[in-house]
This record gives sequence, C-alpha cells and structure tokens, in this order.
Amino acid sequence: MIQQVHPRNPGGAAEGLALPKGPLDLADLTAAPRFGLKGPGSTDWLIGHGAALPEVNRLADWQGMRLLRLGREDLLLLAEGAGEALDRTLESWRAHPGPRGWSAWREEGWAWFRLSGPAQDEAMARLCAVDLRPTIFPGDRIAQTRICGVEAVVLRGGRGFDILFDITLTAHLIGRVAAATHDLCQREVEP
Amino acid sequence: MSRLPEPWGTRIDRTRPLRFRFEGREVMGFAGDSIASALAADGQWMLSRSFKYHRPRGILSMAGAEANTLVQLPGQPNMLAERVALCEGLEVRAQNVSGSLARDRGAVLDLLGRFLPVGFYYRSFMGPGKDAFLRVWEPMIRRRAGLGTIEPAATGGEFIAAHLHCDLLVVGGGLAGLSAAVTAAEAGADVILCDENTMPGGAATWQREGAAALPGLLARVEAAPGLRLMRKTTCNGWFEDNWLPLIRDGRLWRTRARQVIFATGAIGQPPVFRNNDLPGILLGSAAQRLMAHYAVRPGRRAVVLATEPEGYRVALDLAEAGVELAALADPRPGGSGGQMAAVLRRRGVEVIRATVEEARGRRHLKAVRVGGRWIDCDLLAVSAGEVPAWQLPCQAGARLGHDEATGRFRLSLPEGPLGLAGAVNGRGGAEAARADGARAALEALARLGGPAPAPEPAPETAPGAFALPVAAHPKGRDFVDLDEDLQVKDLIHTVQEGYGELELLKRFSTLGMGPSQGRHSAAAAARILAQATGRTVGEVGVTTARPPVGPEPLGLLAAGDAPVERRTALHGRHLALGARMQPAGAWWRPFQYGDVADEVAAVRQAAGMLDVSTLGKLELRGPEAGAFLDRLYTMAHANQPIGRVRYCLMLNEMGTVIDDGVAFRMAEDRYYVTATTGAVARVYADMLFWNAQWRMKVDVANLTSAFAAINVTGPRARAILQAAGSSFDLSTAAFPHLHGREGEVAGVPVRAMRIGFTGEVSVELHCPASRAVPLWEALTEAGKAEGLLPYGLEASRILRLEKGHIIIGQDTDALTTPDELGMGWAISRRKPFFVGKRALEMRQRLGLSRRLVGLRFPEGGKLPGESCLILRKGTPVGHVTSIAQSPTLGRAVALGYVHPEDAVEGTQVTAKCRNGTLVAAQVMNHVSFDPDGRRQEM
Amino acid sequence: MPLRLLKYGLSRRYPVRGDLPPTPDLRPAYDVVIVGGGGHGLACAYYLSRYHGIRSVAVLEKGWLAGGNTARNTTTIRSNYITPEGIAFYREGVQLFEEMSRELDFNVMFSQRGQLTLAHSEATLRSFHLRAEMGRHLGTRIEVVDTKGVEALAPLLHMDYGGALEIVGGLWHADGGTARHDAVAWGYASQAARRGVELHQRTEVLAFERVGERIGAVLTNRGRIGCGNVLIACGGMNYPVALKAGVELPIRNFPLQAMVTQPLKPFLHNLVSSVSLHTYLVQTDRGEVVIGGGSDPYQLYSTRSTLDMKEHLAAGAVHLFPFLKSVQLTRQWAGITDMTPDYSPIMGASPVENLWLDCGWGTWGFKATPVAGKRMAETIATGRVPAILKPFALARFGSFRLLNEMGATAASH
Amino acid sequence: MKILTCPMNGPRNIDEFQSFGPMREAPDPEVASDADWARYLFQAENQPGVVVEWWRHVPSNYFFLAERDIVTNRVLRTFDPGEAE
Repeated sequence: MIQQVHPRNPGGAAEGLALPKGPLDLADLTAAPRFGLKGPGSTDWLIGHGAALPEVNRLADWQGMRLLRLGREDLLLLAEGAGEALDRTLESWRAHPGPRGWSAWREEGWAWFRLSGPAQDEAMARLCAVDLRPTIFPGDRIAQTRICGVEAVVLRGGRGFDILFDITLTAHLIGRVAAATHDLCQREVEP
Repeated sequence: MSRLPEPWGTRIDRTRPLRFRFEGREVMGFAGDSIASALAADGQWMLSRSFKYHRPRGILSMAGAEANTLVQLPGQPNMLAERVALCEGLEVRAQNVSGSLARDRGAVLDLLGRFLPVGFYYRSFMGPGKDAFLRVWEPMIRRRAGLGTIEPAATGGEFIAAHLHCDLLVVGGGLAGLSAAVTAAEAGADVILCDENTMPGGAATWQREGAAALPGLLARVEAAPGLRLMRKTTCNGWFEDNWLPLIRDGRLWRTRARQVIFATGAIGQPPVFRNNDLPGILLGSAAQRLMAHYAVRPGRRAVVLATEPEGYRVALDLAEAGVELAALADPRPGGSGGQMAAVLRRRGVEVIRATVEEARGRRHLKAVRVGGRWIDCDLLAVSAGEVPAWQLPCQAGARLGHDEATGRFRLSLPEGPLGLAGAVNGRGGAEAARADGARAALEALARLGGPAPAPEPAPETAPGAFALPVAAHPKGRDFVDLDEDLQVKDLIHTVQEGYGELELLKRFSTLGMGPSQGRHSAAAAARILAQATGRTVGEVGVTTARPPVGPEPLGLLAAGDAPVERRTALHGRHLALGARMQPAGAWWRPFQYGDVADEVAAVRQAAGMLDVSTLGKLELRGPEAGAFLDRLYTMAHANQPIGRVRYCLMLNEMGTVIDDGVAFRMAEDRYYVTATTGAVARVYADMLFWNAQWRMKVDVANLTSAFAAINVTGPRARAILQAAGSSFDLSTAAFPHLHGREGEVAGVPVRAMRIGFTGEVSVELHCPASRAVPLWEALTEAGKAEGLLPYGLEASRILRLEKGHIIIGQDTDALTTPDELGMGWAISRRKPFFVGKRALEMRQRLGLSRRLVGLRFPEGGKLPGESCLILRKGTPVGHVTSIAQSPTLGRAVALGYVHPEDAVEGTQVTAKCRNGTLVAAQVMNHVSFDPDGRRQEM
Repeated sequence: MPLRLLKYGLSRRYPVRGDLPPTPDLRPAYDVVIVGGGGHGLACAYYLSRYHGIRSVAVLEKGWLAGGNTARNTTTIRSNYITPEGIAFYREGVQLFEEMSRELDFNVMFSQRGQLTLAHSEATLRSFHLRAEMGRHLGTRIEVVDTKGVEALAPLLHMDYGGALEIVGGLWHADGGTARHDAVAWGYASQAARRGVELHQRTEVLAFERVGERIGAVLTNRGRIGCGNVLIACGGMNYPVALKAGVELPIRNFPLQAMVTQPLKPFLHNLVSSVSLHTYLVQTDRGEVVIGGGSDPYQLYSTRSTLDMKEHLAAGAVHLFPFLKSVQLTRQWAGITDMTPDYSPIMGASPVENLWLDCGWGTWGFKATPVAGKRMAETIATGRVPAILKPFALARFGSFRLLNEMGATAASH
Repeated sequence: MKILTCPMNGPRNIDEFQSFGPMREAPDPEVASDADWARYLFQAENQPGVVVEWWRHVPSNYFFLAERDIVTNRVLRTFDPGEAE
C-alpha cells in the first residue's frame, strides 16, 4: 500500500501542531500536487511541450496549473486541484528520451503553506522584509526570500500568500509564524 | 497642587484621574499625564539623584532622554519619566539613591567633589599590591556604579517587529514635518509621517506661534491619500540605504524609505552657571509644555533667562498662567524681545541686561543671582538657544558646521535621498518651518522622479546671534553635562591634561557618554573647549552621533529572533519510541532510545537501525557531473562504474580535510553524493560557487530535506530487508559492499547503498521524505524477529570508534591534512587537479608534525578524557580526539594525535589525564574491532 | 578615600599632570617612526624609551591618540588559547596587565574578574577541554565547568532553554578580565612622552621613500621625516599603510560591532560569552553592559554600525539574560578589524629591511597591547625577533606554518 | 540594512546574501611557483576602493558579481557572471 506521511500527518514530524486560524489563517497544502524541474533541458522540454514560459521570478497559468519560473532552468508546477493535469505532464516528461531536466524533488523537499485572511498583509509585513503590498507585488510575481529567517518562495495567489519552504523546518516555521502573529486574531489591522 | 484651567492641559483627561505611587507615596494624576508631569503637578520636582555627586535633579526639557528624569519601574530600570505615560497603580521609584530620594546618603559625595577631580580614578586606587584594584577598590566603585536595578524575573513584556516601506518617510510631526508630509502625499507619494508625541504639531502644540496653522495642516493630513501618520512613534536611528527603525512601545518597524526628510527640530541648550542643575531650572519650552500639555504651573515666582525671542514668549505664557514674573534676564548687548519686551514692561516685569550668574537652593531652586543681585524664585525658565537635532542627520552622513559669525550650528547633508526641514535646517519659526517643509517635500518628489510643482518662495529668516551664556564659577557646580556631573573646570582640566581633542575629552571626562548622549551639553562643551584650546567652535565640533537616537529596550531589538530548528521526517517516530533527543546543529537527533550498550550489542550481534536523514544529500547531474566531482573531491569519480559507491573526501584550498561522504553513481550523468550533517550547507554552496566559476555542464540539487535515510546494519540486516521485501537481489554477490541500487524496499522507492559507519553489513536506504515513516514501520515490523533495535547517536559514536572511523570536526581541526589521518589512500595521484591538491603537495614537502593513531590504554587504569594532551618529553604534541568505552571489546577505544615518529604500532606514548595523572598508551591501528573489515563485506 | 586624591582636594590650584603633551613640530629624523598612535604603537614607544634607551621616537597618528580600535574594542583580556605558542604569548600579555597600573602610574583598572565562555554543544565543550588542558599544562588558570559550575559563576544566566541553546557547560578562565581601554593607551603615551617620545596627532603617512631594501623616509601631511626603523601598528589601516611601503599583507578588513546599555546597578561580575550566539557581555565599573561579538559578514573599511547586527547582538544577550529585554540600549559603534587567514596576528620582520610589522590583530588586539608593544620594542631595538614572536611571522603564510587558533578566537575576543 | 541588487531577484536586504569574497584569478597550478600559489591562497583584494566580488543570493542559490567600494560600501554594479568580460 502506498502511503505518504507529511509532517503534520499522524506519525509525522510536526504532528499535532495547530495552525493559526481566524483573521489570520495558515493552511497546510503540503500534500497538494506539485513538481519541480531543474537543470539544463528543463525549459526546452517545457517549451516543447507547449508551455509559454514566464520570466524568471514570474508565474503563468498553464493547463490549470501555475508554472513558476525560479531560475533560468529552475521551474515549479503547482497543481492544486489540477492533479490530473500534472500526472499527464509527468507521464510525458518521464517518457521523453532526450534532455528534459531533472526532478528537483520539490514535492518532497518543500512544505507548502498558505497564509490568508484579513490580517494577511500585516502578518506578511512581520514575517518578511520584502515589500509585498499588492501594488508592488502583484499576483504574477514570485519572491525568493526569507520568512522568519527561513528561505522561502512567496507568491500572492488569489486566496492568500503561498509560501514554499524547507519541509524539515515545518514545525519551526509554524511556531515562528504563530509567535509573530498571535495578536492578530484579536486586533484590528494597523498601522 | 491644582492644575491650570482649560484650555491649558491639552493632553490630559481631567475626567480620568489615575492613582500611582512614587517612592512609596500615593500620587494622583490624570490619563494623558507622563510620570514627570503628574509628579510636577503634585509639587514633586526632584526625580533622581545624579550619577556622581548624588545631587537632586528633575525636569529639564520635558522632551529629552536626560539621566535627570530616569526612574525605576518594576522590572524596568532607567525609564524616562517625561516619556512614560501614566497608568493606574504604577510603582515608580527614584534611582541611584542610598536611603531615600529626599535623604540620600550618597549626597555626601557632593561635598567631597574637590577630592574627585575629572578622571580621578586614573590617578588612584592602584595599590597596595598588584590586585588591590580587583580586591579593594573595584568592589567599592561597583557598589556606587549604575543607576537603575534589574529585576531577574522580569519578562520585559511583549515585543513585535515588522517591516514598512514607503516613498517618503518624514521624521518629526512639527509644522515642517506636517507640511512636508502633506505636500508629498497630495502629490501622490506614499508617505509615512512619524512623530513621537501623542499629537503631532511639535512646538505649535505648546507655543502660540504657529498654533493657528496647525488645524489646517492636520485636516490635510487626515484627507491626504497614502499618508500614514504614526503617532507616539520614534525614529531611533538611520542606517544605510534609508533603513530606519521606528519604535512605539513594544513595536519595532524596520522601515525602508526611498526618501527621508528629517524634520526633527532643535534641541534647547541650557546655559552654564553655578547650581544650574537645581530642580526648578527648566528650558523655556519645558515650562511651556508643562502648562500647555499638562496644565501644570511650573512655579509660583519665575525668572526667565532669554537670549532668544522665544524667551519673551515663555515669559508671556508664564504670566498668563498666573506665574509671578520676578524678572527677565537678557544679557545680549542690544538684544530685545521687541514688542514682547514692551508688553512685559507694561506688566511691571523688570528686564535686566545681565545673565544668571548663579542659583541657589538645596532641593529646589530658591533664588538666582542676576547682575549681582539675588532674586527669589522657584522657577528659572531658560531660552538660551538651540542646536539642530543633529543625531539622525549626522548618522545619515550630515555634517554639523558652525557659523562663527552668528554662533549657530548648521547641518549640511550629503547628496542622496535625504532632506532636512524646519528648525533642524535652521528654519525655526512657524511660517519658515512650514514653507521649508513644503520645499523639502518638493525636492524629495523630484528625486523620486515624479512631477514636482515649483516651491513657493520661503520667507527669509535671519536669526540673531546665538550667545549661550557660560558663566564659569570659581567654586564650580557649573554643570556642562548633567548626566555625567561634569563642570566647566572638569573640561578645562581635561584639556590641561592633554586631552584637547573633543573625542579624547569625551573619553577622559565621559562628556556626552550618559543617557542623553550629549544632547544638552554639545553647545556649551564646544564653546568651552574652543576657548580652552584656541580653536574655533566649528573646529571643535560635536562628537560622533551614534545610533540609537534615544534609549531602546534590548527586547525590542531581539523581537525577530529564534534559533532555527530542523526535524527529520522520522522525528515523530523517535519521540514515540521514547528517544532522548539531542540538538545537532539545527537538527534534533535521537541520542539514545534505551541502554546504549544494548544498542551497540544489537548492531554487533543482530541488527540496528539509525536515522541518518540529517546527512547531506546532493544530486549531481549532467554530462560533466563526474568530471566536476573529480575537481571537488580527492578520489576519482569520473571513472567510477555505474552502480558503484565510492568514498569521497573534500579538502579546502589549504589542503585541509573539510568533509567526507560517499558518491553513488546512479547513471552515466547522475551521482548521488552524501555530505556530513554539519557541512552540507557549506559543501552545497561551495559546489555552486565553484561551478559559477568553472561553468561545467552539471546541475547540483540539494536533496537533504527531500530524502530521508535509514541505515540498517548488523549481521541480520540483510535478513530484515529480505523480510521487508525488496525489489532487488540483496545477496552479497548481487549487491556487495560499496554498491548502490535503485529499487523498492517494503514498497517504498529507495536508493540503497552498501555503506556504513559500523563495520557490519550495512544497507543505507534513502527514500523520499514522505515515505520515511512507512519504511521505518515496515523495517521495525520485519526486524522484530531478528532482534532489530533502533539506535542513537551515542551508540553510533561508539560503533564508529570501534572501527576507527574519523568524525570530521572532532578528529580533525582547521589544519588537518589527509596524511595526518593516514588517509593518503584517498588521494588520487593521477588527477591533474582537485581543490586543495596544490596546497597539499606543498604541505607534504614540509613533512608531518602529527599523526592520528589508535590508542590503547592499560585495562583497569585511569583513562584520559577527550581533548587530554599527548605529551612527548613533557611537551604537548597532540591530544586524544575521541575516546569511549567499547562494550564490544570491554575496553576503551580511542583516537589521538601523536608525534609522527611515534605513529608506529606498539610505540608507547604518554597521555595527561584531566587531573594531571600521566598514563601510558600504546599506539595502534585506528581499527580496534574487526581490523580486516570482513564483517561489513559479508 | 585614597590618599592620592587628597592632593586634588587640598591643592589651591588643580595640580596638572599633563598626561599628553601637545603635538610638537616634526624633527627631520627619528631613530624609530611608529605609524599608528593606538595602544600597540604607544606601548612599543614606551618600551623603547624605558627599557631600550631609544628616545628618538615619533608616534604618528592620523586622528587622535587611541581613537581607532583601542577606543572601540570591548576590552577583554585573556590567554585561553589553544596552541602553546598562542598561550605563551597571551599569558605574558596578561602578566604585563597585572603590573601595568603601577608600572605606568596610571590606573588602567585591570580587573581579573574572570571570563566564562559558554558551551551549547558537546563539540564546543570538547574544544573547551582542549583549551583547558593546554592552558593548565602551560600554567594559566583555566578549567571546564559543568552546568552547576556555570550557575555558580553566573547565577542569573538563563540555563534551561532546551534545544540548540541549552547551556551544557563552560570554560572558566580566572585570569581573564578587562581594563579601561583608553587608559592603557594614555598611560603608555604619558610615560613615553615623559621619556622624550614625540606624539604627533593629526599626522598622516602619505608615502614611504624606499632606498634600496630600506625605508629611507616617511612622508606625512606635515612633512618628510627620516627614519632608522619603522613600525606599522595601525589596526584597521595596516593593509593600505603597508602597501604604501610595498608590502602586501594577507589581510582583509571587516567591521566589528558592539554596543552598550545604560548604567545599571551591578548584576554581572564575570565576563560571559557564548561562541554559538556570537555574543559576549561584560558589565563595566560604570554599570553599563557592553555587548559585543558581531563581525560583519563582508569586507569593509567603515565604522558605520547596523541595525541588523544590533538586533543580532541583542538577541544573543537576551537569550542569556532574558531580563535584559527591558534594559535600554544607549549606543552602538564599530571598529575596523584586520583579519588574517589563520585568525592570528602578524608580528616581526617584513620583506623591507627596517620595516617591522605589528599587524593582523583582527578582533583580539587589545589584550596583546602590552606584550606586543614590549616584544616589538625588543625586536626593533635588537634587530632580532624574539622566540616568543617567531610563530607569528609574516613568512608563515608562504610556508603553510599557520597557527591553529581559529577555534579560540571567535566571539570572545 | 544595506540593499544589494541581485541581477536575478532585484533589490533585497543584504542579509539575503552571502559574500564569497573578492574575485581571485587562480594561477595555473601546474606551472605556478609555490610562492605564487601561496599568494593566491592567502592574499585577498583589500585595497581601499572598488573590488569585484562574488555574492550568492541564498534563497535562490544564484551567484553573481558585484563591484563595491569597500570604503564607502557603495555598490556600483551587480551582474551575472556570464556578463563578466
């Protein structure tokens, strides 16, 4: 039986850690499908497969997935609710004989969290030094930066901020986010 | 004491009285009061005792950070009484007092002042005997040291840090700052205006002048889009690239501003005369603030010292508040208050053309001497000129110059995203400040690149000469720096001793070193020093302005910090098994689950499994991956057959061993390489760095977190894997030592390698992190019948030491070469290049100075500990790097460095135990257990 | 009250001692020109004039005396190093401090309150044991203490963090202490000046005139001076100054930052430092808590300080002493350190015959002020490098005889 | 906090970056003298003024070069190593 255990699952490394809820909501999407492609050949394969590649640090929609360009040859497909599209893509990627890049194992190496709610902007201003206000950081941008001192990929999705980061830091980051924002559930947004 | 009637007291809410205690006595105040204003309203002017002489001190500026006003709150030493808002039940105590504030036994020091000249501690306290200072004098000095008291149990409250970004930050919400902020915001800029007061408006909130302009500006602030007004917020420093900490209570905003305008006003400079430090002597602005903001009458009978027109306004305000005006002293030749002087005279106030020469009083001002005449008063309000608030601009690179003609200090900014507005720019006065704010905003807009309207012409201001009265008194107590109790003669003597450079003077005399950092001593000190050294005030200058501008609690600065903590995918399993966890770098690792000897025995006799997920795991892929590894590591990897695992050893460019691991060639163009737990971050970064220079066709992926790893080891290891079910042949012939396979174990995809640290048959299974728990469970299940035990770090260390495997960082240091480790076999001689090769060759020519060997100690005898010295003819030549009791062998096993001539098996060397006992040890092979290595190859 | 102070209290006029004479005009030549009027240069001048009879000495200082790293360091004095060479050298330094106040008739307030360095891991503890074993073997007062011992030495330390910051033991160095940094320089300056050494402030070296393998003259902003020997001892400016003489030093410059709180009634007797937190604390005799330990992570010749380093140091301090959260910070500053590849100084000869080096002091130079001054004076006076300095030769880098002190230098300065 | 402008990620606080020191030209190890090799190992560019140095943007693992004045700390230019002349 194939079985996966992510950090917050029973038996996982961050089992039982509660996530902030309320005006600030932290959701765990780690189990959602995604795939990272990295190294020479990655972009060529994607282009050959019909993807219109965004610039580095931008993202684009592709076949119901979000295609993130993290570097010249470093790409990430986020397939929340588009697992089948990802499976199809992976099938043809695996079958491709020529240069096609290599798996970056992002579905294993990274946790995927989403921070949302009315206090999301104030919370992000505490967690991250980059200017993430919507006028400066619209939805098609990616910030590779730090969240609470942890390296992370941040984007502003329609449903909140998506944060991808080292999966072994899951418990640590939950703790840091909770400590930095614990007051936001009771207070109005400022300044 | 009753308060002045409304409209005096704009900041207090008379409907909300508050009760608090000062020195154990109950005092009433109002919401909106500061501690200082409430105490002043109560007639309690003395707030503290001074640092050195324990003189009574109180309010000077109502704005500053002077030691005068520092009080002790519960768990919070050195709090500024003028700034801390009053709250119900607050316990306030005076600081630096022996006995009580009123009857401070330390006050005797004031009488002994003659015996404590400036720098006195350099002249005495030296004997008798060489440690007399430590034994006798320093404890005495330390008993007198310090101001406030820490409370060991204090938690410091809650601190939160965040970030802000803006086009323009305006610091200071006086008329200039308000005007700058609204001008820029109305032009479309994204503006933050921070002001440290509860209400913006600056001097217009306590002076008549400009008060009329304030409501209009505040309405524009309200209406301006994109203008964020942050009240009660202090900008406490300027750092590179306009990075500014804004602080309010327990909040820190690290603020990035594309442009900054400093509208920080000016700092009143007190004149110098004998007993100028008595409570009751206030800056004129302080008297005005007390009246306007807090409805506190600052005295009953006042003398005003005015060398600026503001002084006359202060006098009029005092009169209006019902304070009897005894006299106004204006020593300026030809100086006058114009219309205002006439008004005062009409009210019967005498205007004396002289300065205040002396004051007297014990705990409060009783009288001042003006032009030789003593005048009774309980208030002296001084308006003797200002210096631009230079701290922030100077931190940002501004220079504080001095106009010798007018005697005024003037700031000049460097080119850059910075501006000055208002009094800090020499544009005092309401209308001038407002216009200067608008000008500064337009200039900032232009620098931001937006359309900027032309500035309106600013009114010319021609400030009069600045003549700060400095009246040195032969008997002293004419204080220049109140924080540090420095008198005029102290500065003169300091110069006479040779410390005439301002920074030397500061260090010898401690001028400006106190809590207010020279705010109120700058002008007087510069003048005194200029006169004493024959230089101009401009040449003397002010001391370097260092951040922070005002005091800031350490907790606020520490708000953003916590050590990083990593957990392997199996963390939950270890906890469930009751493991004792130990930090290893950022990781948590199981130290032991049960009895360490049992764990060792299980590995030697049956099987054990160890979570090795913290190992670095790097995948190198691309046509030049092998060639790349050949350049990075000492062994040959390009010719490594597919499916084989090879040891890899990494040197730095100095030829020092920095890491080791294994490389599994998975395909022609793909290697899976491990690195040690502590080194992988650096190894990975170095790989990327080297390849940024070499530009080889290789991609490096750091899979450390993506993969978990379990090492199954022991005579029964193979049986356990077979029981768990594997997709590949596990037999020795099909899968020998130092081979790797991809396949499945217990249905989990794995990269399996025949490697280990224990010397037993070992299979290291690397699997995707999300599959680690199922794999662990399956192995546990399969191992039940075979005696499998999970083991921890401690057992692992013993097992590796029995086998003489080194741990880099423990058995090596910053200079260890492979030859010192006896690892010459790991150096490929044929490769033209690898990192460290050239240095290694040069170091080889120097010869060895030590060798790492195995050490065997006589059984039953005293054993040295780790790091104990190895001596040769009494001289240290090395040390024991690792030692442990081997349950397998029933004796100690150890590694250590010895002199190279002694590195021959059987040689006797001497180790020095921690208690000094010398013990003999025999040099032996590194490997104590199964020296031929047969067990691991089975 | 000490009798010495009676003189001040009972004299009608303040009895001026004149510690530092005003800068005189430059003479055409000096036996020894010392570039750098910091602690090291002034100490060398003192030892030359007092013990070697060399009084024709000019100390050239670009700014004001001891205004560089002497004024900016956090005054730790210790000898808890790892190598025999390092321990022998710094031990002599500590011994000289013990006599310094009386030798100079200037109270430098040397106080051996002891230094406690904290270990947060077994690996650190192991390195502490090595330092303790080596130090004790060579006669310094040093020992490893367990957590009980740590608590006894610093009762207010927060011990039970758990995790990576758990304190597992410490290195107690009873010889460790502090001194009033400025006073050390002033004491040497004052005594050197009394013996004829000239102190030239606001005197900047612009170039060196080479005559064959020697320096013939030193060109300054105030004129040209001939020289017998030249010593370079100018801290953060060693690299560019040596380069003017054609000597390229293996040095990179980094700012080192520190900060200080408002005065508090004494609560911390010993010096406390933590290698893992890169933080150390000492409470001065004024009651201020000096917090240091942060080197900037990239090369820079600047004494600007940063908010990030302040936050880092504050975090370290409150980890150790949580009650410091409500203590107010007064001031932060930085010095420019000159770091060598092996974190050890460069002393002795240079490739230029009469040019001597006292460089590469990085973050740890203050404690060596007396011993470097004394031994460099001996070197210059005799023309021979004494055995105690030989391991620190510039030539060690060409021959890979580096000093193995990297582990003992970090964070406790 | 100083800003460093990453050629790939744009302006960021310098604490997102790791300095790898001034660019060094390695001599040919086959022919260089011991003295030259030691010089390569131990001497770093440290002259007051502009140095060209390596930086890594840590979150994206991108390496680039910067021209920075090590006295004023002013960054004159940052560029991808592919653009190095």
